[in-house]
Amino acid sequence: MSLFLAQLSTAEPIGGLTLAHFLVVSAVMFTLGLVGFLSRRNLIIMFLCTEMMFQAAGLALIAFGRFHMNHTGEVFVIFVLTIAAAEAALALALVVLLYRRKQTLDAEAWAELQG
Amino acid sequence: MTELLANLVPVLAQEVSAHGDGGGPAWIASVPLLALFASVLCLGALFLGVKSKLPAWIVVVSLGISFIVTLTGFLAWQGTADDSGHLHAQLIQIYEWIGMANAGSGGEAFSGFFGFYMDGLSWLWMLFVTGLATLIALYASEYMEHDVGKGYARFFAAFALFVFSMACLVMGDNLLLLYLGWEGVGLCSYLLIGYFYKKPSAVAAAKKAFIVNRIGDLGLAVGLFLTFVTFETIQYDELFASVGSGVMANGQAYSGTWQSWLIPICLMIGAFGKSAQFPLYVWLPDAMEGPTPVSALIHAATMVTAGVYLIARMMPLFLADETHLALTIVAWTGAFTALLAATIGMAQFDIKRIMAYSTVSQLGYMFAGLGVLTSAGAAFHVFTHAFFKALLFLACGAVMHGFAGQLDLRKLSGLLSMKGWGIVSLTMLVGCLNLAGVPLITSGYFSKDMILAEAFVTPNEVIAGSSWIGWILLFTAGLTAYYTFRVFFRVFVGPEHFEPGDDHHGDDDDHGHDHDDAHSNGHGGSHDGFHPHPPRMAINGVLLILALCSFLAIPTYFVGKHHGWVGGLIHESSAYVPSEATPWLHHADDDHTGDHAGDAHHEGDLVAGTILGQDPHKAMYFISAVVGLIGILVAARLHGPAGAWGLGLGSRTEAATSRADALLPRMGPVARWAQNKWYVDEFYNALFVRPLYVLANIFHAIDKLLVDGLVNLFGLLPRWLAQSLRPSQSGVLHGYAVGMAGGLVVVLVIVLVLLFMGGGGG
Amino acid sequence: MESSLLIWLMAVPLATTGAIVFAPERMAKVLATFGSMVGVLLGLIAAGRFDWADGAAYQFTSSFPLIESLGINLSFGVDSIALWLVLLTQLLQPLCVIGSFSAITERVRTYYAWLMALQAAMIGVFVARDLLFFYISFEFTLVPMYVLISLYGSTNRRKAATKFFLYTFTGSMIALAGLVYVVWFTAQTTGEWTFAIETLEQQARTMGRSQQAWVLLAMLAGFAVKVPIFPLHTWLPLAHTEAPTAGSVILAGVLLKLGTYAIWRFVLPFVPAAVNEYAPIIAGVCIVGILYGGLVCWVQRDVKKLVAYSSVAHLGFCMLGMFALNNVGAAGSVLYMINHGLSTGALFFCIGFMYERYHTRSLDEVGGLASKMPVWSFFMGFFTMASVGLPGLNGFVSEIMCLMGAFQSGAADIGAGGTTGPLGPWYAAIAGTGMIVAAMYLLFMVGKIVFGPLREPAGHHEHDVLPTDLNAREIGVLSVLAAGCIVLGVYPRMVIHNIEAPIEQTLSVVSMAASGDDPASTLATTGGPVLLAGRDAE
Amino acid sequence: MIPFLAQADAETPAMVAKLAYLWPEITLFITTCVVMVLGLSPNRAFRKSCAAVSVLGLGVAFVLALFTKTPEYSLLPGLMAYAKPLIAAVGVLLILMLTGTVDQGFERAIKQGAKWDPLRSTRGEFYAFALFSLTGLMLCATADDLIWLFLALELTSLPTYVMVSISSSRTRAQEAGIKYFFLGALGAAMFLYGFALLYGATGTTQLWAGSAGPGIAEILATRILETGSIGSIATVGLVLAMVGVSFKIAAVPMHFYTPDVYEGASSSVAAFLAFVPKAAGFITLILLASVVGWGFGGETNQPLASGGTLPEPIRVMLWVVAALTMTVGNVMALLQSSVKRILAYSSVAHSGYMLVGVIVGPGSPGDIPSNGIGAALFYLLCYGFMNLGAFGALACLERMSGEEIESVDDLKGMCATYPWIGWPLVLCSLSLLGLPPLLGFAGKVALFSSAIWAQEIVLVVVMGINSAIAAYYYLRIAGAAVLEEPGEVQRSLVRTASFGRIAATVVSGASVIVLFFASDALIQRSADAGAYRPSPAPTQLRSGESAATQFPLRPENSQGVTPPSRPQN
Repeated sequence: MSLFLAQLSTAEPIGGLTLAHFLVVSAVMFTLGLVGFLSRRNLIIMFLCTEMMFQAAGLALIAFGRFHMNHTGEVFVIFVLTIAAAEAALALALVVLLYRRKQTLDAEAWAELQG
Repeated sequence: MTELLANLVPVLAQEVSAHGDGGGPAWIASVPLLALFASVLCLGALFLGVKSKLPAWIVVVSLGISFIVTLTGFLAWQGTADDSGHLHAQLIQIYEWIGMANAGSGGEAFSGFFGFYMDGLSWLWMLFVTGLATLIALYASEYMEHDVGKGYARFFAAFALFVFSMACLVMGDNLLLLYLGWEGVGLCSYLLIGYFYKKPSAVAAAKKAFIVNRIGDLGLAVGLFLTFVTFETIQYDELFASVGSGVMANGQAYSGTWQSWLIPICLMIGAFGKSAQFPLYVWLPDAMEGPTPVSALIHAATMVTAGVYLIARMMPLFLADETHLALTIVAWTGAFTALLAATIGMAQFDIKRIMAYSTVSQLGYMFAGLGVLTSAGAAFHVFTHAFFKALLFLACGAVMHGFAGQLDLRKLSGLLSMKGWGIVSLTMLVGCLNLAGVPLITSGYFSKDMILAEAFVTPNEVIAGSSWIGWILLFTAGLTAYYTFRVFFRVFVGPEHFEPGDDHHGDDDDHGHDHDDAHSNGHGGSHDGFHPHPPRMAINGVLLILALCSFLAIPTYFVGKHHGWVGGLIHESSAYVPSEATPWLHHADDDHTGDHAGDAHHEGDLVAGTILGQDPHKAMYFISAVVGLIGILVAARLHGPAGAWGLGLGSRTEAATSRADALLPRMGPVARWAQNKWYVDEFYNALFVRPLYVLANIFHAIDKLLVDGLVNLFGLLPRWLAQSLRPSQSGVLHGYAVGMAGGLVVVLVIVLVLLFMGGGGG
Repeated sequence: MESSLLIWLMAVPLATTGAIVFAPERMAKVLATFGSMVGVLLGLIAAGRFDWADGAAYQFTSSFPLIESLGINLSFGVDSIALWLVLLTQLLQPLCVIGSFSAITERVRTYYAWLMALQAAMIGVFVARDLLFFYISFEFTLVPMYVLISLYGSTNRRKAATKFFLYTFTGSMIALAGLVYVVWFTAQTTGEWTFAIETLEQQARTMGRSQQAWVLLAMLAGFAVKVPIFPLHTWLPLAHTEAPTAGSVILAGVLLKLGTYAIWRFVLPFVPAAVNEYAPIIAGVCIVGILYGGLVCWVQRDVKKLVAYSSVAHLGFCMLGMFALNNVGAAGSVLYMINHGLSTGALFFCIGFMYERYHTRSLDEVGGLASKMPVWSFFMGFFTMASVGLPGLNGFVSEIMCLMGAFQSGAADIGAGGTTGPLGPWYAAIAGTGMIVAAMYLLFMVGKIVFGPLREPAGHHEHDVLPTDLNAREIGVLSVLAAGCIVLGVYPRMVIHNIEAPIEQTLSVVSMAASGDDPASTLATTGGPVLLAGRDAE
Repeated sequence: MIPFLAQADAETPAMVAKLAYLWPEITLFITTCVVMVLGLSPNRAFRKSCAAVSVLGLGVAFVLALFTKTPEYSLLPGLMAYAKPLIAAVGVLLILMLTGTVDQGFERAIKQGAKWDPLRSTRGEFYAFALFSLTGLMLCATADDLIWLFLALELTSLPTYVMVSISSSRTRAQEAGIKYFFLGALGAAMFLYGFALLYGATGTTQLWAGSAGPGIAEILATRILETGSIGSIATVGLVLAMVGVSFKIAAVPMHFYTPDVYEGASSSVAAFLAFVPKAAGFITLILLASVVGWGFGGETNQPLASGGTLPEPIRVMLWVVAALTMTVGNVMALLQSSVKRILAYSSVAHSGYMLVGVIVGPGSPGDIPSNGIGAALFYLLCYGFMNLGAFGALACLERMSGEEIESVDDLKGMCATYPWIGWPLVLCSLSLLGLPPLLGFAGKVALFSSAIWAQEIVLVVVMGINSAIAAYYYLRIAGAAVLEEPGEVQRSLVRTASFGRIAATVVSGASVIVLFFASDALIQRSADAGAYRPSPAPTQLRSGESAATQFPLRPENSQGVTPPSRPQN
């Protein structure tokens, strides 16, 4: 762990905030998203959780971009957002379709295929 | 094609040209080949369904020619004596049967030729084998006539094959060819014992014979291997030369090595199997399930003497062991077997079985003879025994043939006075006299004496307890005389009486029972309509010839200077026990000429044994005569009919009653035990067969449950694994997500641990 | 000697397969017979043109690239041992075809097509001069056999076929790993990744001891299952029992020999040091197999299963001879391969012919056939005797030579003359008891089924096509095999003489490894292969 | 030869230069647009031409792909030239296979007089999505940048989510769609986070040196030479990315969706799923692994080299994943009765086999048998054909009710009833089993060779045993088709109207034999594709950065003189 923090601490502080802070937030977001995905049963909320995980990555990218003083991270984030949007469109269409079929958004209603 | 043949065949051609002129007449090969040819012809007759006596004539003629060829060869050999009057063994090699030509890395060259080694021993054996086989084939041509057709052809095919095998056994120039003959005669024995294959007892007896023999064969095989690794040859001439030089193939001295006692012991085990010595004798009495000619030829006269032949042939190897361990065992086993079989024989009622046990017993004599270093005596006994035992069996067979298979001595009586049975009865008497060793007039007397006397002559220091063996054999001689004449007195003389047996002739359903009318009425106890059919020409003729032969064997004892004619032949063979090996007998070459007194014992301690202080050879003439006569008299007393034929001692007036029957209860369980063959079969069954069968069943269970079970278990493992993994495929989205996330976490943990613990690499 | 003969040997059955597939159903028999007869002819031509004097060298060689980048070629070539086994295959094939005429009445085309394809694959195993070509053929034999068993077998056929397939396939996958390891090792020293057997032979033996041991284990995993060596045999009785007659014949006659041949061809020369080291253990296992297999035979009630278990015992002798690592044992072993193919194959034919008439193989239901089927009984007895090892017939020669080899091997170490070697007299003596056991179970079988009172299954009615006893076709098939048994029993030198050279060649490798004469092998034992040693030092 | 395919000269802007590699993708993209429009045409003939146009587009793309230039600098310069024609070729068969999947009921209704309603038609989108996905796959092979790679991966997978959902009107298709999509998103989030960390650790998204200076590979290499390690962030990033991408190849622990999705989707789409995302995943995995190289494991850790192993943590991870993947896939398949599920699990298992190649790495340069990447890529090709034939046979037959056949029982006697469908199925399943002389065997030998070369002997044995386990269920499939007699149910099965499917199936079935005998050339090409040639990028030389000077741009031992040492097991 010390190695991990040592790498981070070399970064130039941004108003007292170090890269570590951003990364911790990002990691927390990612974990929250993951936990949410695992614990919630509503399809829409589950989807939102994946979005949160995407955005956690986005946050990390931004922070790294600032850390490395280049714009690659930001460019990446733009594309991530695009993809997220596309996924959102897809997700919503699917969710609507499913709701029409079963009148429920409970993910566990869909467990016919198994084994 | 021609190229193929050209590539494969030259090997054969070269070998023939290289070895074809190896010192003897190649045409002697026609002896086994004629028999083989006859066998093939009979087989052809079998397939073609010949329904005549043709197979018998084929066999009789070809065996007859074989005999003539053998005789011619023998006479020719007799004329090849060198300057010193010695006859050398002839080596005739036809082609290389088995062998590795080049001694490659990690192995040695070896070769087993299809070739013959003809010395006195082989000639002797071949003469009586071919001679007797011809006679017995002739006998069988009549005896087997019930079965004319498939059974008849089958019988003679196996019969001829037997002669072929026996010829290979006896004439073979190496141990491997001997082994071929050895197993070949075993096969024929198997086929012929199982001739009445519908009878489960016959099939079982055949199987038993083969398997028990195989136990002995293993000993022979191991002996063969050991001989080969020790001397790097299995060919007699080379082998005997090596043994004679006392040097093994690896250049070290042979004497005193562990092989020097182990090789004889292994060979001895082989001999025990084939010659029905304790503990492997149990198959021979059962072998009487076969047709009587078979019993006479194979299980009395020839095949069972193969063990004697083997030991006689390998005598140099036996003598090379200075401790004489194997020979001592041979002698003791022989004596013990002789006694054991005689005791059993005394208590049996089936006359063929009595003869069978008597064969075992007489074989015991021969082994004892070999053991006490009188290979000449053993060979002479083989020779005389071949005639009189064949005679006895054939006479019994004639009885069996005539009385629809009746063999129980309690149910037959007074055959001598029945019409047409005179020759059988008289020849039977000749046989009995020989077996009992009636002095002077029987060849059996002389051959037995030779063994008995030598047992006493051979010092106890050389063959441990040799004189004890002599006493045992002497006692057995008395027993032999008793049980032999027990048969004669009960069956052939006395009041006329018979009950026909359950005929078990007849073979295949598809050929007719044209003889049924002859005695089918005899079944069912009453024999009003049953007429015993007395033997005709062929049977009577053969019996007479054999009886004559058994007398003709007497003078041979007195010709030549080496214990008679047979001894002379043995002297010119590997079976000869050289005088260096018998220092106490340096005068033995001419002992019966009476010129051996006063010679100093220049070999120190070893002194020829005596019996009651007398020269055994002289004393034995009297002692054994007395013992034999006592046996006969006891038999007459217990079983003899009233009147002259009972020698005035007997009192029997009915078929089944006698003094002996009255005596039996007083003997307590001993008689019952003897009657039940000392329960040896039961003992073997309990000790070997049952446990082995149980073991086989256990193995079978293990095979199913454990070996295959493990395999199936391994087959099921993936399935079980899958069953246990299956819940993970619950179909629920969350479950999958948990799996993925959990997997990720596990992977991360592993990687981080590796990263911080191992440090290296990434 | 370059020649395309071996290609023809493989191509003819393949072409026959193709012809059968596209020809009408009724032509299948004819085509298969014709194709297999042409095979026999080609086999004879091969035997005629083979230079027997130079039997150790690969002859009729030819080679075509298959996957050159992985060093795989279709290289053909036979030495005299392989040629004998090819001849065995060619001999058995028409017999199997002809022997099946009356047994196979449904899906005839499929049957003969697969039978011919099987022949091609078996030939491929023996003529391969490339390890992977060998392996391809070796594996491909599974498919036709699987089909033959599962389509034309008896009641439990699918299970038997699957077990056969999976068991042998599992083993051979591991063997493949071992073989590729050898290739890798060779590539390390020569820098060339090749599956050519000659090259591999040269290099593989320089592997270190532990490497050799592992490769030995891997190869045995594949080949010992095929042989099968106890305790890897349990697929065999099942497969034999369920297979159709010709299937059993080929299984016993040739397919099992693929395992023994592979062990001879690859295990011995590739890992000689390990072979020397572990030969006692392998031989011990073989001996257990001989006795165990024999005793299990004795209590079988199904005659086909009995003969199947007898194969376990018999091939135990064969492997014992091979692992005696001397010329007598090896010659006996090779001879055993041929002899077992003839006599056991014939026994399966006999049983098959009986089964066609009675539809049972149970010793409890049928017996005493000597009175009903004398000709059949004659052959049954004859081949039983060949199997028992009766001198004068083929089985004896190979059995006695295997035992003699085992006996000799190592006898010198205890002062008995003979030679040094891994085994010793005790091995032969104990294995020799297998001869007694063989007599026990085989005579038990004959005693039950041939002799004794006639027993026929209840409700048995005469076969509508076949006569009570064998017909001329069946007699013909059995006669050919019987003639083979006699010829090889009376004049085995015909084979032995011609296989001495290759045996000598292989054994010299093995014995060099045993004595440590091979310079490369001593180096390998100390420091691993040259290149690796160099690299490790960097 | 073809002017616009020529290599851009020095003055050409980088983006424009890159276009030179993208002609197949561009062709596909244009085709996609055309197909999308055609699918909406009220004219039936136009609508029906969607498949033909797609195939045509793929054909053109294939031809163009054959002329793909080897990039001036790339860690795996041959990859593109190999992957693109392969993708186009298999793509043709996949499109043929997809014909007749959607809109069947709707078209029938139109025939019976229903009104054309563009909102109800999915045909255009369906083909378009398939082509998009194939385009994404090709772009994966072209990728030299994490952003590019991310986009390509998403382009590959997003359309497949839709394809699964609309492939069948049954609820199961929707269920499959939802599972696939949600779990796919989860996986995507993982590798995205991994990419972010990789970027964070190196400050660049370029995989290797390019116009913007040294890439991730060079920076990590420098770091290894300096500190002996790529650092924990990069490691975690790599691991996250690899695990996330494992979803695409259906490797444990990301495999759970596979059987459900394949079963729910129609057989044709399942065939598509078994190849396209898997190929994308493998290409990504290979690219990710290549940035650290296979030069580790000896006494000296040599970055950007081959002949050793991956860094130990990553090797262990992939090792465990590969072993588990094969085992789980094969054992789970044993229990199944649905052929689609069997093939799904077999697809999992085959990913495990191919992972062995990735673990092994490119081996010693110029030594084809040692090239694990080449073997994996070759196996991918083999798998593409075998898998197509197997799924294709299922797609060719349906019940009278119009349902696709699915269970093993449905296959009974297929070789007798429909030999042209049955035999390809048998051949393909035996090839999947790895039986010689079929294509799968060649693939397996290549994998075995490389794995033995890399001394991954335990893995080889695991693979061997797994092949044996797999034999059981492949035999079940082949056995049912060849050996069993067709019953009533099986005789009542009818062929689907789609000719394309049968063509694709027959071609696949034939190719597993034909390509076996042509496998030499294919293996050579795949070995070229897997050749690992790190070399200095021109920009790096110009920039004169310390990292670049310290970095051994042409390591002596990567030139094939002496392969680096590797541990002796």
